[in-house]
Amino acid sequence: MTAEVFLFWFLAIVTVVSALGVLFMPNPIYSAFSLIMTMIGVSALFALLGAYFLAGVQVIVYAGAVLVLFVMVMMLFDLKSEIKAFTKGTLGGVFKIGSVAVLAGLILSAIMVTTQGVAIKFQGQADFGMQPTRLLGNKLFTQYVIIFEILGALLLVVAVGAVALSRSKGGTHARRID
Amino acid sequence: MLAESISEIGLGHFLVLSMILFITGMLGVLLRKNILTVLMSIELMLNAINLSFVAYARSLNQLDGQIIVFFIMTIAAAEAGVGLALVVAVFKRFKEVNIRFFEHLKG
Amino acid sequence: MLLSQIILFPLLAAIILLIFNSKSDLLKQAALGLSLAELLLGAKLFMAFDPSTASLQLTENYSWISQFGISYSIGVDGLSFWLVLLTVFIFPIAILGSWNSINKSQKGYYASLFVLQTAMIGTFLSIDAILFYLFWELSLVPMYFIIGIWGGARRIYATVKFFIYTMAGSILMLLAMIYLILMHKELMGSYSANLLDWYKMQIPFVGGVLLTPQTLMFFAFSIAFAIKTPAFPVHTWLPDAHVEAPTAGSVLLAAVMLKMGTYGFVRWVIPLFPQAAQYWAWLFMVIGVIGIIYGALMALVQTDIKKLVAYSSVSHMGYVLMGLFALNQMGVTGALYQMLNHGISTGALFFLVGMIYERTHTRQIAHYGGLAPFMPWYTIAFLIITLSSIAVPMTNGFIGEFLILMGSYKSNPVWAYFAVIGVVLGAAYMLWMVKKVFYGPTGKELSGHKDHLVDLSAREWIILSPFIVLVFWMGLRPNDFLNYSRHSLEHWVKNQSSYTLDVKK
Amino acid sequence: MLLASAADLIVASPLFVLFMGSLTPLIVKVLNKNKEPNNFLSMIQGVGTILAALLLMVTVYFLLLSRANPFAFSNLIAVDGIAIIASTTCLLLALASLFLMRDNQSTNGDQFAELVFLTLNSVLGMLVLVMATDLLTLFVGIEVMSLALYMMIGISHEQKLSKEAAIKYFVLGSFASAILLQGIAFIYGNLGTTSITVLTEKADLLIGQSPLFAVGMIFLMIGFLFKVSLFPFHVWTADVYQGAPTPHTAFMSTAVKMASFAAFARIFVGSFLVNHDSMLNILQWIGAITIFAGNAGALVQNNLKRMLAFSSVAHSGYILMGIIVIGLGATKLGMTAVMFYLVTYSIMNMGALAMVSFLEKSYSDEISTDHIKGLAYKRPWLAGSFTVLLISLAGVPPALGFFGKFFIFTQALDQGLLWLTLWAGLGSVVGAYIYLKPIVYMYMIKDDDQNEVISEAAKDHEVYNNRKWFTKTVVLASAFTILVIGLLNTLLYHLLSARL
Amino acid sequence: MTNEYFIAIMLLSPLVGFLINGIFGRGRWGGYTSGAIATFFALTSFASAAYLVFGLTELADGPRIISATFFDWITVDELKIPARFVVDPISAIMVLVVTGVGTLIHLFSIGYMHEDRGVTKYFSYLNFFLFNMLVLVTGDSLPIMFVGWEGVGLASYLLIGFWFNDEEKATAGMKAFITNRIGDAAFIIGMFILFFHFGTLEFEKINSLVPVGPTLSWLSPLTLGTLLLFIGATGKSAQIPLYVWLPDAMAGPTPVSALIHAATMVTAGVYMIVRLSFLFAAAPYTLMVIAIIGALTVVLAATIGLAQWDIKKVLAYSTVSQLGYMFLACGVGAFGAALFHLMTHAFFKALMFLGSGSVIHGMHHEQDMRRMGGLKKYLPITYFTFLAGWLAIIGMPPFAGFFSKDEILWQSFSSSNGHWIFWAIGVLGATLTSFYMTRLMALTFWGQERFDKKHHHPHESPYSMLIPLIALAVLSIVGGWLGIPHVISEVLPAHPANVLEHWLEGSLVHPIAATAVDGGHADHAALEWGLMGLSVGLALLSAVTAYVFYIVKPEIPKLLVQKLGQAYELVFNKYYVDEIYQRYILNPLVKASEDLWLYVDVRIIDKLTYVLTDMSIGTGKMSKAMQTGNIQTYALYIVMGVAIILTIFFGV
Repeated sequence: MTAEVFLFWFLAIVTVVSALGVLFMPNPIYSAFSLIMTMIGVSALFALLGAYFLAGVQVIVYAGAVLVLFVMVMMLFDLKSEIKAFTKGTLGGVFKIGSVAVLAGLILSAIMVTTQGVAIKFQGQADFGMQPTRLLGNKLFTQYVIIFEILGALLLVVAVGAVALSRSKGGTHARRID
Repeated sequence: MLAESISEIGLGHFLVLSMILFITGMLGVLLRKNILTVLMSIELMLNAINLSFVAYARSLNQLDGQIIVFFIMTIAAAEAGVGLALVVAVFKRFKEVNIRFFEHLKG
Repeated sequence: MLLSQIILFPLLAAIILLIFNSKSDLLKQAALGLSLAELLLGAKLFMAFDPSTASLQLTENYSWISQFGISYSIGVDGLSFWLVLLTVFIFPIAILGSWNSINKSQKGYYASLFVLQTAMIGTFLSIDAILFYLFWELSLVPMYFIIGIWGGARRIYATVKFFIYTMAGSILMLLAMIYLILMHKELMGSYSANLLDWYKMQIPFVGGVLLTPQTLMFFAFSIAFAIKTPAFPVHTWLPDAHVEAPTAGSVLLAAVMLKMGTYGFVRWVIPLFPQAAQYWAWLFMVIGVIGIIYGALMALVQTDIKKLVAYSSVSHMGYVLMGLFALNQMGVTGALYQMLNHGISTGALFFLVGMIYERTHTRQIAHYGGLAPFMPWYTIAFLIITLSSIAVPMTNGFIGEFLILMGSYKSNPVWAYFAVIGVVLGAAYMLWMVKKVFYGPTGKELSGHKDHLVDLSAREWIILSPFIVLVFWMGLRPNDFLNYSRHSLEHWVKNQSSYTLDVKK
Repeated sequence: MLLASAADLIVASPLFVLFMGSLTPLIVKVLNKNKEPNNFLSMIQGVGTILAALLLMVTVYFLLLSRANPFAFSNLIAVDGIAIIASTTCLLLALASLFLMRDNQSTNGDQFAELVFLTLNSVLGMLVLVMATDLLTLFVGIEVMSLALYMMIGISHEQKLSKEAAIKYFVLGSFASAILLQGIAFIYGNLGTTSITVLTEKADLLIGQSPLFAVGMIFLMIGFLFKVSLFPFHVWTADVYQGAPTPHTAFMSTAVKMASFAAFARIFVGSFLVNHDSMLNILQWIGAITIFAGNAGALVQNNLKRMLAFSSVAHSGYILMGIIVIGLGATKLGMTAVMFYLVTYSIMNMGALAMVSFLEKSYSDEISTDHIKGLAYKRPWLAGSFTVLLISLAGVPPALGFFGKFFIFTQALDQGLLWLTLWAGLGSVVGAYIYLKPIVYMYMIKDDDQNEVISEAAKDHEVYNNRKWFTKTVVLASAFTILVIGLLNTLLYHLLSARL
Repeated sequence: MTNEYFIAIMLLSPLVGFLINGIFGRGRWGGYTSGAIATFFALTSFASAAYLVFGLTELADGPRIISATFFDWITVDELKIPARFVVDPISAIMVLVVTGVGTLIHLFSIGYMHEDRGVTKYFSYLNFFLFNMLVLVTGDSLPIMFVGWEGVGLASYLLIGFWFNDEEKATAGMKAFITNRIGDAAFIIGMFILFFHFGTLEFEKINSLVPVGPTLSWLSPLTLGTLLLFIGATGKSAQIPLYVWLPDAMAGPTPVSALIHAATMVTAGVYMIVRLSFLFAAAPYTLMVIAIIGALTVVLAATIGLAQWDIKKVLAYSTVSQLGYMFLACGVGAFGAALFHLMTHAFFKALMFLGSGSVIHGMHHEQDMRRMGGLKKYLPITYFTFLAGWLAIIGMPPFAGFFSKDEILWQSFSSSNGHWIFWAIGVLGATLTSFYMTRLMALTFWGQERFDKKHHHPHESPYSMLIPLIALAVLSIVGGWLGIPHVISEVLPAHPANVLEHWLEGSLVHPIAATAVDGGHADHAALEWGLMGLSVGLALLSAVTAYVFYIVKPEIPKLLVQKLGQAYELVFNKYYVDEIYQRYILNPLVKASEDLWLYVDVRIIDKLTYVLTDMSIGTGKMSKAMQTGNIQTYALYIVMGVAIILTIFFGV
């Protein structure tokens, strides 16, 4: 059992447990912290797969920015009275869990069949040439530049939109008719 | 076979792990009461997808998968921003984050 | 260009009326004038038509949806000739018939009538399947409005029922048409929706097996036409529509619209699917017979005059169906003649019922009684039309029924034996109604309306006299009319299993 | 290696123009000390931008036509036939939607400049989506389009319902796009690339070989099935269409559907359905059930917007038939039929919803059949146009809607989809009933409250409604188009067919 | 050419009269004006008819026929029906009877009807009837005959319901038309059978195609076709089972009863069979049926006639009974005898009807014989003319009825198609006829005056009514001399020829088997005399009995009624035939129609439509129920959808 393997299992357990935490923690704050744990775990897995740059970005963007945003919003809300984690409805729950289970079973077996058990191994080291990050940057600004640009626009859209949303006062003042 | 699959890590392991996270996220969307947690669950799903992309990138020995993940992260952030903005807007007016609150449109 | 003019002039008329100032009293006069102009075009067609040939005449052909071989292609022959003339003839009268009874949004009403006319004439003249379908469906829309806006108390129920019934049938027809377009490509190598091309196709047929193309399409078309006709199990829209429609609506529905169904059989179903038609002729003869007897029995127990007349339509159209599926010349000639007869006699009956309704505002037979002394001329007119309806010799009705029964007897005596029961029942319900309405002591309900029970006005005379003249003319000199269709019908019958139609240059 | 070649930039120029143009209302607003400028001005800026983009789009298309290579940016996007048809239509629909937004009470408030900005960017997403020849671009396009839409709905004046609609749409949309993205992941993993061109070439083979790839394809499809609202992924449609401001509903039900279907059609070009019967059957069932669920669902609605939402579901079912035809190998004919249907449907539905938007008297007004009682006698021309639109939606000739159905049915029958076509036909009979209902109310039922005392406010609303010139224009223009193109449908057909 | 004009004048002049009176006269002209116009046109018609018949006698050799083809009526495929009319020996008799009697009755009507409000209408209808009757008798093919056939039915309908304010009268008209229609329906089918057998419907052409030997099969087209035509005849000529309309038809004005329901229209059935004698003769089975039906009708109607009180009803049943004789004659192949009796019957029955009309007129529209009696002194001329009619109908020599009835009785006994049973029934009928006719005479003209003299002032009718009576009385006496049998003429001084037989020679066919018997009539002479004597004797006896019953000892009938009880009830109520028809045919039909409407139309077909609609709406409701509004439920649908699609795809 190499270190890699050990690391994988460790991280797998960490991410799954914390993901379950997201699912089960009644208090959304705890869920958020569990999610941060999952993100960090995933970022470590990225690193394990040789995607170091992504691992860094994952931590910075997700754990550092997105989740913090969540937590801040939650603080804004000041939710103390949250007791129950799940929506009511046993029958609905059974249906939901049942169909998700069926789906999970189907996908997992599809994975099993496609990867022939888990026999497909990674070929050699994760090696994309000399400097994967540089290469990444290169591709990003040449091959994928259009998407990069669009996403830039998207961020602006979201920013403007979010501001507009928060400023929208809605039906409190109807348009004057003149 | 079992021992082998424990002792050696391959694409399948990552995919299975990714699917477990995906399913967990899915359950979160389906089951959680708090809309914020639902949003987080969606983030979780996107993370799971990221993981499978990276695993595939590793398996295919391509960088493109990683670039996709990069873009997905951006989009996920944008989505989170929009989602939170909506939730805040709703909360400001109705003081409500229970997902069952949004049932006026039906039938 | 003549046929296009006949088809499109009413549409133009509708547009003219729509941009007319709706407050103007001239509206009615304008509508009448326009419909008379259309009648003139009909007269022009009468002059231009050559009765000595079976081929399609005055054809026009312009490419339309070229990628599927669909074209604007129209033409007239002996099969459609009289129906077109019937349509142009009945519209001015219908407008006169609406003169006083339609007071609400007249502009829309007359415009609807003209659109309806375009659709009806287009249906009779179309040689292209999709064009035919277009006019066929288009005719639903104005009729839907006519019943729905200017109709009686349950008009909405009736009009929606009418629309949905007809549309349900025609969807199957559309699919069959599409199938035929594709089949033409398969068999002949090019897309075509032209009927003349379709006639040349040999559509595979295996007797008795339902799932062969010919049988399936035969039924798809037949159902659409049977609903419109209306044949027995799918006739229930008709009484409702007739009862609720305004007078002119009922008239047009009975006189022309039902003919679209039977005309469909003549023009489309039987020549296109000859083997299937021959194989299943018995079924349609049975349906016809059931229609005859069933319609008559229904009419026997109706309490509403309009409903009675509506069910009598079911009975009459049963004869037409029977005559058609006798598949011999007498039967088909009779059927064609009966279509015209029914247009005239039932059309006139609806006018007559409308006139009395305008005076008394009731249609319940039980409310009437003893009208004859108050309105003697009206009674005479009613009686004449009744005689035509129950096919007394020397009226038009007799010629049609006689030929139909004879043709049916030739093809299968058993059904003729049954059908002849309808002759008796027809007399029974009509005369019973005449007795209840006109004879006996004056109805109690009428005592308040005695001042209104005035005899026919000049306008009403103008409406009725053409019908009365035609009743006797067609009854005494049927050859004057039949000569125009003779060659077409002969050709139709003689070459049934390999029917094709030439175009007269 | 250059960032991008000049050719690439030319191809992307409509997108740049659109984005830049979208900023102008915002800039004007900022320069105006963050006070809302004149709505009309903002709208004109939006309209100008759209027209410029439209012009550029067409120019670019014809420039590329001579080069015979529509691809750009490392084959991430392409301006080919589908793209040009779908994008021009989307742009025109956005134009019409802007007209509606300018007039509608729930959209023309304080944040109209932002709204124009978001609308234009949503169109930007659509353009990306329809141009996408790579799954990544496709996904990005969907996201830009959708995220902008969520916010457009969210900033409506109407409070409760539109916020709820936005949240619903957002949660479910994100959920669905997560599934779609997972699908892309599986496809990428098995295909080794995200190029749609490669995908269509190899899908047939890979579906048989790799279950995971099949799962990926199915996930990808489900993402689209959600976007174009097919059973059972259509449930959001009615709620969101109802809750959203009517101009947005018009925009969603036409432009979004157009763009999504255009992209959806692309992945079927490989005609993998020929060899995969189970996939074919699943899609046929989805189509059949959708048609019936949509039409029957509309049957029991009184709210016009909800009714039109269900009808929009049903129409998606018809279009799916065309998609199946494409999947069965009749690529060009099927694509033409689908595009034709989409164009016609967009016109009809835009007109119908414009009518609803016209009728709304305040931001919280919900138009039900009762509101249109006797409308024909108050507003004959508009009622007449609405009737034309409804009849066209019902598929009665000679209105344009009939020919859309006709081409789809023709192709479906040609591919032997007999029972599906039969079912679709029957569905359209049920459909006829629902479109007759508003006509019944407009023409055949008298308005009971004729004599009621009309309040000042109501009078004001009436006056205001009379000034909805743009909305009226949209209604009349779409009805006119329906009738004219109905007769000249061949021109449109050839126009589309020549591009595909 | 002139013949064509005269045929046209004969046919069209009543039509012109009809149109003139109908269109211009209504409400403007009084009874005398319109009556004069109508009578003038009837007379014109009679004159042309007479001219034509005279012309016919001139044509000594060759086929004696005058024909005119006006135009082709219907021409379709092999069916060619020219509008062709002929006057030949057979139709000549009818033409004369119709126009002659018709004119007389027109004349009579002027007096009888001139005060009626609708007198113009009345005369126009009468003219209309004449026109149709002439079409019927002169039409040269079955369809043309059918035109007149239905036309007279129509005229009859209109005239029976002439006083339509009385619902019963209107109903009687309707009943007549519909009952006739049943026969007509059979007639039509009969025509078809013949057409598809012979390929033509023109009489002459059929004649040339009729097979030589008799067709001895029930299912041959000949037998079936003739049978169906005969059913048509039973409708028009009021035979079992379709006779029920005729007694009710007495609701019409009395001259109408005389013209239509006694003299002319009701004999159309007989005329049709005589006209097609060549055809019926070839179908012996049909003849048998006709004879049986005829014989039964004779007795049935005669028995009913015994117990009626309404003077017109008695005459009506007597008409039915006399028509039965004619059919009996046809049935045994004695077509000439049938035609002969038709003619004489037209004279004396028209006379009696007009006489009764005169009585009714004189009694101010009283028809019940119980309130008459002793009228001979008030209405002397009427009485004497009526007396002639009475003697004729009970078959007293030398009155017309004697010769024709005797001819029939003799033929039914002697003809090869005949049988002594037919003769016996015939004699029974004659006896009964004699009884009830004497009863009628006794109750009306003889005995005590039972009417209320305060209200009734019986008076003799005007001359316009009496002249026709006298004319008909003369005809009733001399009419029979046209067909004096050989046995009688041999003993008479001048040996008068049998004019009728000579006239019809060559036009009528004898049943093929019957011709053989004609030889050796010398042997038969004694038998013929004997039978003749027997029937006359019985009739006399019966008349005397009736006289005794109703004049001498009026208490006997009352006693008999008490004794017979139920049998009398049965006869008095006309064997309950109307009630049976009502109960077992009409009521079930109406009930069935109502049920069909309620169940098939409303509960099944419409219900089915509703079920389909409800199914759609149900689906819609399901679709609606899916829309819970809950985001997570929607998400569940997505997940379930994915799961199901995957499951189906992988075929798990």
